[in-house]
Amino acid sequence: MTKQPLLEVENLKKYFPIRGGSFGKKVGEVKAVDGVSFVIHKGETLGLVGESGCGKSTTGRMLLRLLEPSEGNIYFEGTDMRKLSNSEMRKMRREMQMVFQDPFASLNPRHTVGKILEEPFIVHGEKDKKARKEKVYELLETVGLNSYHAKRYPHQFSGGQRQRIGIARALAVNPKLIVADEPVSALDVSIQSQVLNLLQDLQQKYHLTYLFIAHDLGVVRHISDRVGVMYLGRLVELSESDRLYDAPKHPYTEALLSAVPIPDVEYVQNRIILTGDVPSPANPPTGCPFHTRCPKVMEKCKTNVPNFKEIEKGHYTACHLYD
Amino acid sequence: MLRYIIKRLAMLIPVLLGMVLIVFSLIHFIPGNPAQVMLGQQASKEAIAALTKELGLDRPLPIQFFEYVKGLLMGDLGNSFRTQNPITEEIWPYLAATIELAFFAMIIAIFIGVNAGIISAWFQHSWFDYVAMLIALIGVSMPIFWLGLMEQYVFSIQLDLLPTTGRDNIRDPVAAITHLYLIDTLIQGRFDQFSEVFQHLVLPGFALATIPMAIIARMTRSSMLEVMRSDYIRTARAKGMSMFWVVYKHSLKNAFIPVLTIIGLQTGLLLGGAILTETIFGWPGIGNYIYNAIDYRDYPVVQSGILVVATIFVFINLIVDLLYAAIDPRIKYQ
Amino acid sequence: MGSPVLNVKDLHTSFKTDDGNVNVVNGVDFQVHPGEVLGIVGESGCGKSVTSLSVMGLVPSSIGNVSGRIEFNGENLIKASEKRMREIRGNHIAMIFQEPMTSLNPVFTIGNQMVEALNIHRRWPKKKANAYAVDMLKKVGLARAELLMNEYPHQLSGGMRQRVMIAMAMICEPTLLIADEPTTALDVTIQAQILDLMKSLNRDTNTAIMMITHDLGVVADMCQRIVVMYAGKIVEEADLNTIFKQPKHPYTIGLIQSVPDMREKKPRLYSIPGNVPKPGSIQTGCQFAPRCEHAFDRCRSETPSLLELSTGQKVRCWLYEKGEEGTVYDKTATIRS
Amino acid sequence: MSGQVTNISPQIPKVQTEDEQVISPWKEAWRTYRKNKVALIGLGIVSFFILLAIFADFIAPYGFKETELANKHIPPSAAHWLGTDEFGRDILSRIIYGARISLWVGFSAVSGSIIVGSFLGILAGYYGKWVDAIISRMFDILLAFPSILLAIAIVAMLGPSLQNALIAIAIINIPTFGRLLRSRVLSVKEEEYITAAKAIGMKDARILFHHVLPNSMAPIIVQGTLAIATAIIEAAALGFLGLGAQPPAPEWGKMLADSKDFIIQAPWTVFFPGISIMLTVLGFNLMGDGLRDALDPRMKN
Amino acid sequence: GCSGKTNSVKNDGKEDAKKSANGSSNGGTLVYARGGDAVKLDSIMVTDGESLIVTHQILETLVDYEKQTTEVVPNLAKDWKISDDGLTYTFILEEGIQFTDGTDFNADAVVENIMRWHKSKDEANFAYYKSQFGGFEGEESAVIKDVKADGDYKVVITLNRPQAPFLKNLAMVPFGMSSPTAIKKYGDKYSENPVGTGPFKFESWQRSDKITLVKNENYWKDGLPKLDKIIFKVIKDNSARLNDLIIGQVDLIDGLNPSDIGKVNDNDKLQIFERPSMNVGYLGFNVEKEPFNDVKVRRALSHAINKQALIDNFYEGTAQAAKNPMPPSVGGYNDEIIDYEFDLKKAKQLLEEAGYKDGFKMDLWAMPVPRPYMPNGQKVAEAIQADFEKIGVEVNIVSMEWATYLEKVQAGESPMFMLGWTGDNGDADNFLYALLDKDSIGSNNYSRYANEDVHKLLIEAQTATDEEKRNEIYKEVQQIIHDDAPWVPLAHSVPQLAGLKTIKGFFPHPTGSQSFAETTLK
Ligand SMILES: Nc1ncnc2c1ncn2[C@@H]1O[C@H](COP(=O)(O)OP(=O)(O)OP(=O)(O)O)[C@@H](O)[C@H]1O
Ligand SMILES: Nc1ncnc2c1ncn2[C@@H]1O[C@H](COP(=O)(O)OP(=O)(O)OP(=O)(O)O)[C@@H](O)[C@H]1O
Ligand SMILES: [Mg+2]
Ligand SMILES: [Mg+2]
Ligand code: NI
Repeated sequence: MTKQPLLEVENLKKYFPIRGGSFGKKVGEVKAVDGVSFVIHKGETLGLVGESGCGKSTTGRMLLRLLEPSEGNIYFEGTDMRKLSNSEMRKMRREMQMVFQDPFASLNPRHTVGKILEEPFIVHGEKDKKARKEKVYELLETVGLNSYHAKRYPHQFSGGQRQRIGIARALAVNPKLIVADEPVSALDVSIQSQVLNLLQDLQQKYHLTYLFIAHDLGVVRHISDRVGVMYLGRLVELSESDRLYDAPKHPYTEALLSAVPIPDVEYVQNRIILTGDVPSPANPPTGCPFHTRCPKVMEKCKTNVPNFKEIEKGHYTACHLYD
Repeated sequence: MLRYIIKRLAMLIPVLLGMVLIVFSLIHFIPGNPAQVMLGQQASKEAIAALTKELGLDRPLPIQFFEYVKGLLMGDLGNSFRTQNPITEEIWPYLAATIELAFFAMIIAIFIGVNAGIISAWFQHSWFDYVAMLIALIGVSMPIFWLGLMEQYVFSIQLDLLPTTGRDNIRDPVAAITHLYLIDTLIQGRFDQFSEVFQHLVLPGFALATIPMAIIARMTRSSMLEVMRSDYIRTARAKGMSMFWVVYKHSLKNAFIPVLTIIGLQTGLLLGGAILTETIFGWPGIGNYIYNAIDYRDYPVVQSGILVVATIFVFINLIVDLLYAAIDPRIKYQ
Repeated sequence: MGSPVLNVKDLHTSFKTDDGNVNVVNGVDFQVHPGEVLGIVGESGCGKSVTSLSVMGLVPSSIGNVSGRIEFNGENLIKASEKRMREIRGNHIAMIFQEPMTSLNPVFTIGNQMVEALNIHRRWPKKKANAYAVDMLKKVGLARAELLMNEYPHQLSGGMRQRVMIAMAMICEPTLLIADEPTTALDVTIQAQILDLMKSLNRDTNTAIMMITHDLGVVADMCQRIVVMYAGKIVEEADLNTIFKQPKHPYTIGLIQSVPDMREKKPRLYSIPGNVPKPGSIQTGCQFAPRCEHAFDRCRSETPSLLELSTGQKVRCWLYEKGEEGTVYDKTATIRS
Repeated sequence: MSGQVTNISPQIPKVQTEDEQVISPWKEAWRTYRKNKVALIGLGIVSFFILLAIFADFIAPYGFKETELANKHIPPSAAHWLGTDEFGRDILSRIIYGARISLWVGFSAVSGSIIVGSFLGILAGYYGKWVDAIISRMFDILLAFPSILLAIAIVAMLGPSLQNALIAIAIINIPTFGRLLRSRVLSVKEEEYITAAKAIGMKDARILFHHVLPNSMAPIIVQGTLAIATAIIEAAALGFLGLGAQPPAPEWGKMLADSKDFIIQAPWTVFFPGISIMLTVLGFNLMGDGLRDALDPRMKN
Repeated sequence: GCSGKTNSVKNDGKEDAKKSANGSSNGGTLVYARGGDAVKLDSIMVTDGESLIVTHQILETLVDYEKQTTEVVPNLAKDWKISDDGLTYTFILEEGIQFTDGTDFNADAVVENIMRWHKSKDEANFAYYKSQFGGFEGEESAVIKDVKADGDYKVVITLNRPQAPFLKNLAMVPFGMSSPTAIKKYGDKYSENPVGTGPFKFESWQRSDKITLVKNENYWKDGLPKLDKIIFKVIKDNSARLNDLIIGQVDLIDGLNPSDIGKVNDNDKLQIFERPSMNVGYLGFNVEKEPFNDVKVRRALSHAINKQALIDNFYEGTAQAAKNPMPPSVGGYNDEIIDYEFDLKKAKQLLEEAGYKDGFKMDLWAMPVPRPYMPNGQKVAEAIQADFEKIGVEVNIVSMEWATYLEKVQAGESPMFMLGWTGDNGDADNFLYALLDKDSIGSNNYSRYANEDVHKLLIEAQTATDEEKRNEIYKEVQQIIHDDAPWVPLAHSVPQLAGLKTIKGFFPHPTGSQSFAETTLK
């Protein structure tokens, strides 16, 4: 695997203000993403897992600058994305695209599929109508649909088909990076595997790089080269997929992996059941964000925030156990 | 809670100020000199000029506006041009008349509307449902000024059952204390008058109640239906609860939230929007008061009258908002 | 094994829709035995929830029609009066739902909703009911039980709400608990907690559980016997081991193969082609035929019945029919490598 | 276990061809609408009055200002189906011509408020911040007014005439549409397909016109239909108060006001105009309800 | 909260019942319903009929009008003398009269009253004083120079110049005598607490609803008043008011729609009262505007109106077709004038002569409110519209609110309008000078008609004291005006009232208000 970085993220943060009180004053912050750093290499798939609300989507959206980061830097092929003007950014959008979780909400219900897929070409200046049509048909074929589908409206498709359309739209501008935000979570198992396969095929065909966000650890393992685990707005562990799954370092990763029910009757899981719920990002615990639920909690975890550091080659974690 | 109320009140200020400004400019841009109107068609030019001056209408508009607002801030609604009386003193009997009527109408509307809505939802697709909803639809489509006329024609002229106009028996007028005649007559133990007053309320009350009643019935029905389809109703039923209890315990409280909004809105609207009903039924209410004041170009009355009505409207909606918290624990006002 | 708590025979449920009556559940048979955890798996829309609602008698007659037999301890619930159903619901058969967020009434306190079933079925004095409800909350692992009684659902997290739901369902010690995707809306770590709780309840109280899910992992974790549904019909039924080790129906096989395994990385996932059919759209033949790679003409014209194989496994597929086309094992050979 | 069952077909499975026709959301809405009998009755009533209005010249047995004082107050009869008024004019003909006025006022007042309201609502919703604050406060102010009083004041200022009544009605309805559009913009803005549009680099203006607006059409149409109903009543009310159409225009509210003095001698003069108002309004209300069910199930409450 | 002023109830029903039980009175309560409420009850401060009809019962004037004409008769002043130069009026007062607050009515009281008006110099509040008596103390235009008491029961008024209708003016209701003590006592609030010598005294007032007056037990005219109580009830809508009469809620109503006359006549419990006409309703042309600056056009249109049809249909025949700008009941009426007859051919021809062969398009302003002189302005306008259409004049009816209407018509913005006038004191000057003299342009001369001859004649008539001579002048003026046709006088309406058949002793007065002293209910 080439180890050329495509995208570098440094200390990315996103705090959402909580408004309230009189005249909508800011009364607090949701620390949705609180200092995340990672690199995505060309052609690889980086998986991002974590429980609901831990900041995965927010991270993904910040990469495309669909959300303005509160802090931190993003470099795409070396260019500092945060320095780009709006119009430069619009051009930059061709380089990276997004596939969304909800196949029902991400397609405009009033447009035909043809129109939805044509739009990227219009936006990016393809004037020739016929050429656009051709490209739309080509896209549809690429994702396993037929050209006659172009005339239909999204509500006439099943979830899996819609997700294909979403993927086709992302492909339209020939991006280098695709951020896929839970692209299969809403799909049934039998359909989910179709979409996963499609994503893999496309990656090979177009040399795409994926940031693959999901909460299903099985799916992530299946598709990712490397995997990052997030908890409460922070990355707690990041490593090559096999290493992470076989020998997790962070107690949270360990618990997470053990919690997943395996569809195999013979496999005996040594389940670590965590107590309590995920704390609210509006009011995160001090020190290590996981210390409230951690079975291996130590005194210093409650006060000191652990650094996110490389403890083995290519294996990063943020835990005081490895200090 | 208190802070929330204060905050809401604070937010009221710009709205009310804006309203004052709009009413002020609107009324002052209406052609026609109040002095002329007051003195009548046959008055001399000089007399009109003198009165104009006395009323202070010869001053520049911004100054008049400023003076008016200054007065408002000190709780002074100004004096009526026509009667020279302070509006603060004068307005209550009119307001009381409207409040009594609107309240009466709203009680009818809520009582019939909510019950019809519940029964319709309960027996969805039954003949009751269809008939009730058809009536409700006709109700919302009803020009009430026509309904009022028809009511008078049928119940008063043809059947001679109920009085057409006014609030009380003219020959035996109610001695006003609170100006809410139903209460006044009770305080004085005049049950004969009470019944008179009540009879006078019936026709205008029903005319005024028609639209809110229809809206409330429709709203209650649809929100009941929605609630009845919800997951927690299914949970309640899974516990072995009978449908009746499910509806009365679980649905009603939830369904009442949107209905409450409508009730608040409609009550507010009734206060100001009763002009047509008041005109037809000769009801000496606030709508008539303001409407006549427009005729007479009684600027202070129009300005302050509208302001008072709007303030009440806004307050009713504030109260409704606060009631939400009582019904729906998810809403907390800090 | 004794007589089953629940014996569903040839259950049909149809809904009146704009396009006429649609059969959503189409001849379903299964049993739940005392103390057993039965898993029902299948893709979204295949009729799992409708089956469970039919058992509870919660399909409103105005929009749906239920027929067949549902025997609960020998009593046919389809014939039972509404009054009798009310006695059974919440008392003998309890149910928990997929969405803990919306399944609790937002305007009543937890305590209020907890004691409701007791009020209906036990008529205990308030104090006693409350005390019992608190106990129940503690039993499902909620720490601040007393305080919780006065709180409102929105003040609880998803996991806590689901625990409350379970406590509520278990409060009258039902013989059968129907759990309709109780963990789908929850995070993995919370799901693990809830599954753990349900397992221990099953162990401690011997309540039979009908566990509805689409997650094969959950099934493997929880259930003793499994029913696989596809488009309103049961396509396969077997015990846990058999289902995972020797799935027979092409759909079951495909389903199991489609799931990515967390423990190892496969180069490529198997996937069942095509889409889940709309209910009522396939009129003749095997419902799965359009997506089945082994379908032959008969599959498209005749509906197979649920065949009981010698292993005790049941499967609805022409491939396993004894007779003209040879033995069962011959045909499975084409599927298994 | 993975060893036991091997993959069968690794290529991307082709989706079978289904020969379902293309149904646009509008067509679909029409289908739903068509199934709704009550809504069809509404459509029927409205079409009936529209036809009356268009072909008034051919349908009406007399002219609307054909005064024949000798024929004053003839009860409904063969010559005058709905009787005559105090000028001896044929009430049926006046009602037929009156449909023109009511429909015209309804449609144009509502169009006016839709245009202005939508513009303000979009500004407020899309730009937010102080633009929103100012516009929203403006709507609050307008809504806090007793609307009929406001209309009366506006007409008083501009002078009573049909056109001014129309303007007044348009003004009092602005906040309805403004708020509707604003909330639509706010919610549509959060929709994922808007994010998707942004992600492919679309400009704000295009997003607004190609995504936000078309997705707000349905509620506008629904609300618009219902607003026409109210506008017709409001126009009639203003006419009734003498602030709307001027004689001899056969405006229904004005007809009512003119004949209410004769309710005892000639009840038909009061009865029929009222019924016409009610029927037309009912038609629009039925239609609006039907449209809501068909176009925008989310609004159903 | 509740304001005591708007509702100063002093007697409640029970006390009232007690009184009648004593047998001291049993005249009953008359409920008189009308369209609007009073503004103030201090007669001098108001100009509107609704206020004046109430004060008429409370405050009495020195001299009064004859029951149904504008002849002047004694009242509080039992006799008077006029000096030959017409500059000194000496009034001899009735003796032994008391105001209802117990104070005496005497010469000093009269002086105080007149001086209160004369010295006020408050044109805004004392408008009628200025308009009828020229001006206030010290003003050049003032008619009254001084007022003095001569003994207890003699009052001498000296004038700056003779004024022909001086007595008629003094008889007007606004110049009723108030108790000086009460004026001082109540100050600003006197207008809500009037105290006079009249047959009734003020009891309570619920604004825009009703005013209650009770019998003045000590009234100086023997045996009067006959009623115990009068309630002036506001019922805005004409037909609603009639309806209440029919169902017995009220006893007497004014503003009967002409169209309802039949209904009253058919009811054997009811009767009609006609108020003798002292008004004129007309269609005015703005003579400064094209095409009405052309007398031919004005005459043409005068020929195009079927007055009789209007009267038959909108006044139910209860009006008299008008040919002059003043009613026949006013002295000086010129009955020799022959009206422009209804003749469409002639009208067309005249139009053609004026150069409007194909007619023209024009706005016709119609008053939005019923007035005594024209109960149905809008409908009359509609009928005229139909008439004019026949000669090719296409008329667009414009209406606006009454206040706006007056202001704009006054400002000369309207080309053609409907209006009218009710005489204040029954004098011709109050019609011709007020309405058609060039001095009145900008106030009541809405036609903006200016004719020097007319002006000269009118001024001459104002100071003439000889009745005959004045009448001659007025007749001449009417002829000139007829020829110039600045208006089409339409009708002198006879305002209609309706009441119970049992009502006796009620005589509607042409000026619009009358005493109820002699009225009985049973
Ligand atoms: N626009 C916003 N305003 C305020 N808070 C937000 C906003 N968007 C997200 N958040 C909060 O930020 C946190 C992280 O949200 P995010 O959507 O990134 O989570 P996620 O990991 O994608 O979760 P999921 O698995 O449910 O999609 C959550 O607590 C969420 O409530
Ligand atoms: N009230 C109803 N009216 C019409 N059709 C219905 C109704 N309820 C359910 N259905 C249809 O019945 C089918 C089965 O629904 P059901 O809820 O049982 O599916 P499920 O297997 O529980 O799916 P999921 O995994 O999504 O919960 C679906 O196609 C659904 O559209
Ligand atoms: Mg997310
Ligand atoms: Mg389900
Ligand atoms: Ni395996």
